[in-house]
Amino acid sequence: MNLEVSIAGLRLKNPVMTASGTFGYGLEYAELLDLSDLGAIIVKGLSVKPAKGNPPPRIWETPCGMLNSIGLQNIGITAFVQDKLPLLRQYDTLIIVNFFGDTIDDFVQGAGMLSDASGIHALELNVSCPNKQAGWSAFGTNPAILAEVVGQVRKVTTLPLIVKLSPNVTDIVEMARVAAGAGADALSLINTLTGMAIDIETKQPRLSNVVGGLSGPAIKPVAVRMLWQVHRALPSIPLIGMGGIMTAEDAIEFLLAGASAVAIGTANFVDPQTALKVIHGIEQYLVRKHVDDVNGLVGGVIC
Amino acid sequence: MNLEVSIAGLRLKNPVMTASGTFGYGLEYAELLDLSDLGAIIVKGLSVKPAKGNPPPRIWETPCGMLNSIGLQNIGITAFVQDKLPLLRQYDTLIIVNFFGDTIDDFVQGAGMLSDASGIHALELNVSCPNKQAGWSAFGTNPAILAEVVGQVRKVTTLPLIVKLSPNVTDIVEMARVAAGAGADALSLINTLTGMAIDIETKQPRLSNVVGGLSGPAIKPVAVRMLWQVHRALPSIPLIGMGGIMTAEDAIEFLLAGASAVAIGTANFVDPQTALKVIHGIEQYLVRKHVDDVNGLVGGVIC
Amino acid sequence: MSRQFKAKVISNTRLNDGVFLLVLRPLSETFTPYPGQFYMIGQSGATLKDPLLKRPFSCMDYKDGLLYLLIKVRGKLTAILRDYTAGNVLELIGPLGNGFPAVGSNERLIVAAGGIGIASVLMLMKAYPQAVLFYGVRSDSDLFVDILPKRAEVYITSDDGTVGLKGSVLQMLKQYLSSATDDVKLYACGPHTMTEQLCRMFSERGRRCRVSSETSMDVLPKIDAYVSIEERMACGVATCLGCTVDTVNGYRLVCKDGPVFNVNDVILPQT
Amino acid sequence: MSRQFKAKVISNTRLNDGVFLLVLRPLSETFTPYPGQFYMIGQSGATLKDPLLKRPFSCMDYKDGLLYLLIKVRGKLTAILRDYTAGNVLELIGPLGNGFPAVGSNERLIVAAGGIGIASVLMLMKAYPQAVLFYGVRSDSDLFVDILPKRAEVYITSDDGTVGLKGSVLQMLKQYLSSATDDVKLYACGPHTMTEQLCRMFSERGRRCRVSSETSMDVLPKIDAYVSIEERMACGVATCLGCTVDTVNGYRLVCKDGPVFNVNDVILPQT
Ligand SMILES: Cc1cc2nc3c(=O)[nH]c(=O)nc-3n(C[C@H](O)[C@H](O)[C@H](O)COP(=O)(O)OP(=O)(O)OC[C@H]3O[C@@H](n4cnc5c(N)ncnc54)[C@H](O)[C@@H]3O)c2cc1C
Ligand SMILES: Cc1cc2nc3c(=O)[nH]c(=O)nc-3n(C[C@H](O)[C@H](O)[C@H](O)COP(=O)(O)OP(=O)(O)OC[C@H]3O[C@@H](n4cnc5c(N)ncnc54)[C@H](O)[C@@H]3O)c2cc1C
Ligand SMILES: Cc1cc2nc3c(=O)[nH]c(=O)nc-3n(C[C@H](O)[C@H](O)[C@H](O)COP(=O)(O)O)c2cc1C
Ligand SMILES: Cc1cc2nc3c(=O)[nH]c(=O)nc-3n(C[C@H](O)[C@H](O)[C@H](O)COP(=O)(O)O)c2cc1C
Ligand code: FES
Ligand code: FES
Repeated sequence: MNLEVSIAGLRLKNPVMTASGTFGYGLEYAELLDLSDLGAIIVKGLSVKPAKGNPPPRIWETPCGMLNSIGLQNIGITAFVQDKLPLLRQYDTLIIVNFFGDTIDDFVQGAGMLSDASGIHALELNVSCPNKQAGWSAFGTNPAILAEVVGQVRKVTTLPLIVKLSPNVTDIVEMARVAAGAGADALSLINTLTGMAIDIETKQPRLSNVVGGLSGPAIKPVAVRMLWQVHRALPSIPLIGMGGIMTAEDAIEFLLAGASAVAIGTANFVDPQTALKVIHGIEQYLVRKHVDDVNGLVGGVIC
Repeated sequence: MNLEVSIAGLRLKNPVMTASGTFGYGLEYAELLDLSDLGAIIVKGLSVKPAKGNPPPRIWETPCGMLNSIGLQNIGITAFVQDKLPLLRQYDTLIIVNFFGDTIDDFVQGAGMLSDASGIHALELNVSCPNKQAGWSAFGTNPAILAEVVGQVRKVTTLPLIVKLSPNVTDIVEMARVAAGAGADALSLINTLTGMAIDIETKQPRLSNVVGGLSGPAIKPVAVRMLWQVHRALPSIPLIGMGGIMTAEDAIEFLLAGASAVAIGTANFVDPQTALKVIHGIEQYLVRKHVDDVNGLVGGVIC
Repeated sequence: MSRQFKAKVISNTRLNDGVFLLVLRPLSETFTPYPGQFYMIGQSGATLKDPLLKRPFSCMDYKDGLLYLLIKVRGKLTAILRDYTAGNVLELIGPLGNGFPAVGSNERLIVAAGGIGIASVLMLMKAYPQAVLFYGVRSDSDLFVDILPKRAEVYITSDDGTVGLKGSVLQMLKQYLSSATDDVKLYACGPHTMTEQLCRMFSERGRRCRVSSETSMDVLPKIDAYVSIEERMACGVATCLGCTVDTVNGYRLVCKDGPVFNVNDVILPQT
Repeated sequence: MSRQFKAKVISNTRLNDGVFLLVLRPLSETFTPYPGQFYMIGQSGATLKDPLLKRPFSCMDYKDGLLYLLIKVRGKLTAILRDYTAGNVLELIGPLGNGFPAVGSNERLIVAAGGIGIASVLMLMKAYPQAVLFYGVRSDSDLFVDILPKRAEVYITSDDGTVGLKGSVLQMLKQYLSSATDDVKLYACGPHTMTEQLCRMFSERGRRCRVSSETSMDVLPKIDAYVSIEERMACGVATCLGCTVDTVNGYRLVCKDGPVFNVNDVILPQT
């Protein structure tokens, strides 16, 4: 049976990755599972300079989901490349680095630094964090700005370039088309939906940043829909599906909707073994359905 | 203690309504609760001609939410005015009629017919159903078309006009501004998020219409966020908040975020007493917090 | 008296791996259910939101103020209910729906049940002791005869032959009917495939279209056939408009216009 | 041996209206916890998604291979756990965090616990039998003395005076310390307000800023004070970056760098 998939020129031993920001720099979970079993690890979003992130409280659980306003806290690209990457490289899995900038120049500089490092297999461009300062969201919601940032980054890197789309848009297909047109080799979707919760006792927002990103099973129907829409409109660009995947059944839904691979996010917190269980469950499903190649599922929804 | 609120010139005995499409034409629940206890009833979306809606299956439960693709099945304005309205009028509550059209002319004709009927207290213009044919969503997502439909309807009715906004947009504040500018007296938000689910055994979508509207607690964080954004940007337009309200605590979150009233949707299915429990719970909260007017909560979030 | 009430679990008996019998005592006065009616049932206490919606379950029996439900584990809620024990409290709305129409004095009542469908026809069997039951199960362990009225005339089939005759309950029913002479009222409840086949066999259209077909019933006296239809439900009380079934009279709601429909009315989806 | 494991409920004892003692038997080999460490705990079986995330609970005790948790009902998960009975299975990750640093041989250990905070200091009390405990509760019924080591030196206060001295445990502690002469190591765990006050009282900065203030402790010998900090957690293992606490060294994670922090390091939010 074949579980191997290709995305943007990468060959993944299986279609299951861990989503950025939910698996640290990977190493934190090395004690609990064999990282080499994963299709790929997408590390926490990095920036040129280390970032402090937002003040606490930063998380709040909502019905079947969670809000986070981490605000892209990270150790910076230099520290990652020096301290984490050499350790990560020892595992037999692909390393995808999620990164962002505050300005287009920042994005370009970051992409350049990451491209110079060795042992990084692909870049995931994050234009879709709901926790940054006002105005930043334009990278992920304004088509012209999206085209600009993707195009500029494309020029400075030969690594496979994945663009991670924001779901907080009217027309996800348009954003996908723009990103693909500007040079993305693959797309990740979805990032978190912008949400908010209020403590009615103190009348204060549950997050110090007021708004945060909603993730987890609650958003899965929105994620599956967007993935299906983009796949239908742009069948040739590979998609990495994510948003609320807890089980193999959830992952298969994304594959059928058109994802070539999936990423496990919030579920890692609930159960760090989720990715492995999902890989195993996909395998069992293939056996049960007499399908001998996981690629046979991709886009297989009948409608 | 005062529970009365005013919205768009209407005086509601309390700020709790039932949301369109989740309470039928009101009468179905008359056996289970006293409709006169409600602040208002917003009836199922009506159109000039009766509409058949989408083929089954039409609903699917998702984590802490549900997808529906009813497709605005309704008995038509004429039948409603003749058969339902006379019965509904007997209750001491406000009747708000949610309506829609397939074309702008349809919207205008419907608004005209409803304005001629007696016993309707306000209209809720529905431009935000995710279950209509392709292209229809432009009413709720394209600012120019939204302005046009609201403006045209405004011309033919002197009833208070509430515009119900779609959450499937990049910039909810812009849509709110456009609707207000075109003559809306109040805004309802949010309608459902567009979602999808797939049965991995049959590989078919769970809904025959493929996509449907996601409602219930899952979407509450998105709804609270949008409501807060609109209230902050346009503090003078009254807002009716909805999306996942199950308890008084949820309702109070919306009031603090800036809603002048709330509507109970999916929760009616779970427990038809929800609206009454929410009214009671708001009362208890006011007592506990020593607030003697519910209007004192509106927009009270501290941030 | 309200159609919305809470009920306390009196007992929960595991009948096989997946099926259990739940006996409930309503905590307030309730309406008496008719055969074929159902209840919307959910967990009590709105603090937990998964599963969110209530689910429909047939009233299997109602006696001495106790409500009997026969439930098969299918997903989220049924898995939770399986683990309920005496003292747990549930929320219900019901009885709902139309139930089976009355049987005429000149008619012979024949009942067909497939698998867990037995839950919806038991009250009917008790109301009409002369009724004949055709009861099909997958296997021995899926057969629940203890719950049936003692004197009932029952014909049993199983898919694997471990109990009763091996084969389809509808084939046996057809054979039985081919020798029948008086007018028959047929009530059936079972899995989707059974309902579908039944509609094909007994509807006027079915008979017209398939005069020569193996499954058609063109030789018989008058058979007035009804099936209980399953569709996903959110409200159970005709407000969500979710539980649509297509009929010759247009879309109808399973919760309000059904769950029992005349086979002549139902238009089954093409598959 | 893994830090992720399942455990079966051996017993669940209700100690008062809102507090219960859960005894668990890990179903696989686990690491031995240090005083002050915690576990992330969630329901077993990922089919139900509300509550979604695991929650942190201190290891109250660990003996004979059994894990003891003292839990107070606060919201969704704790309400579910309260109703757990012998045989229920939970999923855990742990032991996690740094726990309390070791006590020097020339130091006197003083422990302060407020309410349910007692759960996090009990192992410490057992490890250092000479330790003195200051234990503040709201009321009589919140006091759990049976779980304490028999010979421990304990000073009790209650808000309403129903047990021990009426008043604040920190006031009593302060009074006690004002007559102390040797070096003191202070470990504390309690509600947010207590933690905060403690940081104010015992941090270098606190002492500097408030030499004249009522709550400052400027008269004492060396007091090396540590508090256990609570923050919302999603992962417990430093991957979500959710459990931030501000310190003089920048943001730190409660799950990895804590939950125990030196009072000199913590920067409390202004409120
Ligand atoms: C009028 C009526 C009477 C019924 N009577 C009984 C009965 O007496 N005993 C019994 O065991 N079952 C009965 N059912 C079926 C029962 O409603 C479903 O088994 C139940 O809803 C499954 O809930 P769940 O949370 O366990 O499954 P879910 O987790 O919701 O879903 C599991 C599977 O069950 C299917 N399902 C979900 N909801 C429904 C629904 N409303 N109708 C049909 N299929 C559904 C889904 O398609 C899914 O594949 C009846 C259904 C109807 C419509
Ligand atoms: C290191 C650590 C050790 C702890 N040890 C214990 C213990 O031994 N015994 C005990 O009873 N409790 C302990 N707590 C607190 C416990 O984690 C919370 O009571 C629990 O998370 C509440 O879960 P819930 O689902 O019942 O409440 P929820 O429904 O999640 O929320 C109810 C309320 O609890 C608060 N809350 C939720 N999560 C947390 C959290 N992670 N930390 C603090 N407050 C929270 C929320 O702000 C909310 O107001 C500890 C917390 C931490 C951080
Ligand atoms: C705590 C947290 C931190 C995250 N950080 C990042 C990040 O740094 N970069 C990024 O692109 N996405 C980030 N995400 C988004 C996830 O990668 C993922 O797209 C999203 O959570 C939806 O998937 P899920 O529902 O499975 O979690 C973060 C999500 C969470 C919950
Ligand atoms: C079954 C169903 C039918 C609905 N029909 C309508 C409708 O006819 N018109 C409309 O404006 N909104 C309709 N809605 C949207 C609700 O009024 C409400 O805006 C939405 O469900 C969010 O609230 P909730 O999460 O509390 O359900 C419908 C929602 C559901 C679940
Ligand atoms: S279940 Fe809602 S209309 Fe039938
Ligand atoms: S709980 Fe996730 S980083 Fe501490």
